[in-house]
Amino acid sequence: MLLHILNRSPAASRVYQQALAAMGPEDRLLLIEDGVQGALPQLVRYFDGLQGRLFALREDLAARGLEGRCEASVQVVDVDGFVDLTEEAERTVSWY
Amino acid sequence: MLLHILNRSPAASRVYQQALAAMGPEDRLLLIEDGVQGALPQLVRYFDGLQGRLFALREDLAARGLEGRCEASVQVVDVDGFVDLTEEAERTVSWY
Amino acid sequence: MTEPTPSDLLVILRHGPHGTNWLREGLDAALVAAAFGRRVSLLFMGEGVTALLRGQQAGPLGQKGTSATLEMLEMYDIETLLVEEAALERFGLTEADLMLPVRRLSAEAISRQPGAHRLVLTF
Amino acid sequence: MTEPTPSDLLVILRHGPHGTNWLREGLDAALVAAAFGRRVSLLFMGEGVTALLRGQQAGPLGQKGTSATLEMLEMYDIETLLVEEAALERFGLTEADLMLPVRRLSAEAISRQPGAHRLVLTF
Amino acid sequence: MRYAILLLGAPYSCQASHSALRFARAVVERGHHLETVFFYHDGVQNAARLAAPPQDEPHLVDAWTTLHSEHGTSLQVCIAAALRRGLLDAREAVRHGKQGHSVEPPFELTGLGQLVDLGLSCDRLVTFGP
Amino acid sequence: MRYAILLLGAPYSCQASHSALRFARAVVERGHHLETVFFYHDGVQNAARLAAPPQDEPHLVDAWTTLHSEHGTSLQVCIAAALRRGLLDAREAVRHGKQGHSVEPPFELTGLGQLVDLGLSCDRLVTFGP
Repeated sequence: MLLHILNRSPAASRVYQQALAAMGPEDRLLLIEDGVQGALPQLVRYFDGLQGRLFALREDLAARGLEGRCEASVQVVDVDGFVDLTEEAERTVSWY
Repeated sequence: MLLHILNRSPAASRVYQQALAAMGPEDRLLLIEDGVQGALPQLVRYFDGLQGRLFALREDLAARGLEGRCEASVQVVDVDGFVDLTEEAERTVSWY
Repeated sequence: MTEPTPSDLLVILRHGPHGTNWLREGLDAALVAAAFGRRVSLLFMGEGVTALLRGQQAGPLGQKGTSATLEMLEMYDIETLLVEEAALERFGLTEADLMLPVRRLSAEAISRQPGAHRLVLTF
Repeated sequence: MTEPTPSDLLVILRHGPHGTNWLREGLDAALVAAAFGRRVSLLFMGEGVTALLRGQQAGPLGQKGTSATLEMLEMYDIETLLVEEAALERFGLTEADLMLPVRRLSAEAISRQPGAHRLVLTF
Repeated sequence: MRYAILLLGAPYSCQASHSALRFARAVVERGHHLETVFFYHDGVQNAARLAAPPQDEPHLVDAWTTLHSEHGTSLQVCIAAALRRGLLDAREAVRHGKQGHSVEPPFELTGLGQLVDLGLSCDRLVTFGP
Repeated sequence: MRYAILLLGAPYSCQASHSALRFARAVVERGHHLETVFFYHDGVQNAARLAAPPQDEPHLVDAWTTLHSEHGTSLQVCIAAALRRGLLDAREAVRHGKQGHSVEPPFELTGLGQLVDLGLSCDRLVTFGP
């Protein structure tokens, strides 16, 4: 199981498509930086099929005023949770 | 009439949508740098509606091996033609 | 719909806060122009509409962000805040989610903006 | 389909030549790894497939580009060139348009690549 | 006509500097007056006097200097964008207590107000972004 | 576990440096060993010793130096990426006939081979891009 990390918004960049294409069936995706916009209810549809494997970084949501706006299916983690995710995954792959 | 300048590929970035949204009915669009990929037959459809107002920079096509591959409706200009286009337009707006 | 008097400068802001420096450097250009007596309009497009969200905070390392700068716009007489309506919809936002009053622009109205200003800067 | 022996390093190249330095700096990482005896696979995704187009030239100011570097890959024993099939189609390209022999990967095959390498670098 | 260029991309990271330089040369060859190249955002890196690119690549910092000496184009660098990116001339180095400097003439550190004036006073301002 | 970070974004242009620093601190607080931060592409700008950001913003160059002194994390900068972007230490400045330098210890200019070794020898390599 790998951890993929995405820092761009699906509303602005097509790179999320590359991340999705490269993800194995057990892999997880963590949204950071502008990527956390993907946790908004209107944008989370781009990540259909990742139920239970989609995470977003709390600090980046909070800085943007998005913390209370996330779709419930997205698991919000803080930076310690980010470290947890990297421990649990065999390796990480970043998409930017 | 304004000249809009786009340097990103419609295959990679959504910024072409912003350029199109901001263009008036007489405005022209010049594709430069990676934007010239938009002159390929498979990608030119993103610029439907710009017939006669869509240009691509020859030097950037040539460097990428794309010079002979453009859709015929795209007008190919060299850097002197780029200067011409800026002379003819009231002002320029860049999208990147 | 009556158009306000055209401004000298249209600054197009297409990036959200924190992720990059584009928003800050675009706002800086707008503030400087206004301080020098130019009439400035801001147009928030795409991801740029998230710059206006209520409830933004400093970054986790203490990065200031841009919301304090936005709150100063009125002091600089920058009152024309134009927002791409389609972008609000894409992000599921309404005017109540925004920290400042804005004028929503249809696609057609946006296409008239660059021609209505003497100078257009995109950030 | 038989899979080749997994390599140590997967370098994912997602940018075309000339527009940015990503392709060059990604290839440099691949060449260095190969020079140090590591087995390297390249995966061209999205716009990255245009890196392989025949007939590239120096830039108008004499910028070298990257096609000469690609021609050296074989000398460095980098022979696993993987290409996203969907990207070729998006750009309307066939293998005859490419300067080097490649292995086309379906979406499903791409999703197995990152797990099959000890290290993945994206450029 | 009176032209100005706004350059927002770093050299050796993206093509913006090459595009701007190529356009600049074409403008002056056409007989236009290229008043200023203004460097903002990552474009300020074009003023990095210590840049040592490979010898088979165009040397952009030198190329801007040549443009200045041959055509009198001023090379204006936004001071706020430059300081945070480590680009200081000798005077700013002293002011910030730093030993050494990374920007030198003909590049001049200047305020962002210059960009606005330039954009409104020239006939054409052309922006090259990353 | 042994961690390494690859940082590809310039400070004050994108959030990558902030994200990397925040992650670095969390990793060492958890008791992991953060062996190296490797700076490549525009990430090499994190080593710019002359950076003078506004005083109300985090000073990233100093923050990396603190991480090094408190946790022994080595700060490795790709030499090829650095030279073309104007980032030279004292030794490279002499070699290239430049007066002055823009990188100093604890940042070390090193080859790209180090990145590959690091990626293959550490338990985790986490990349922060622009």
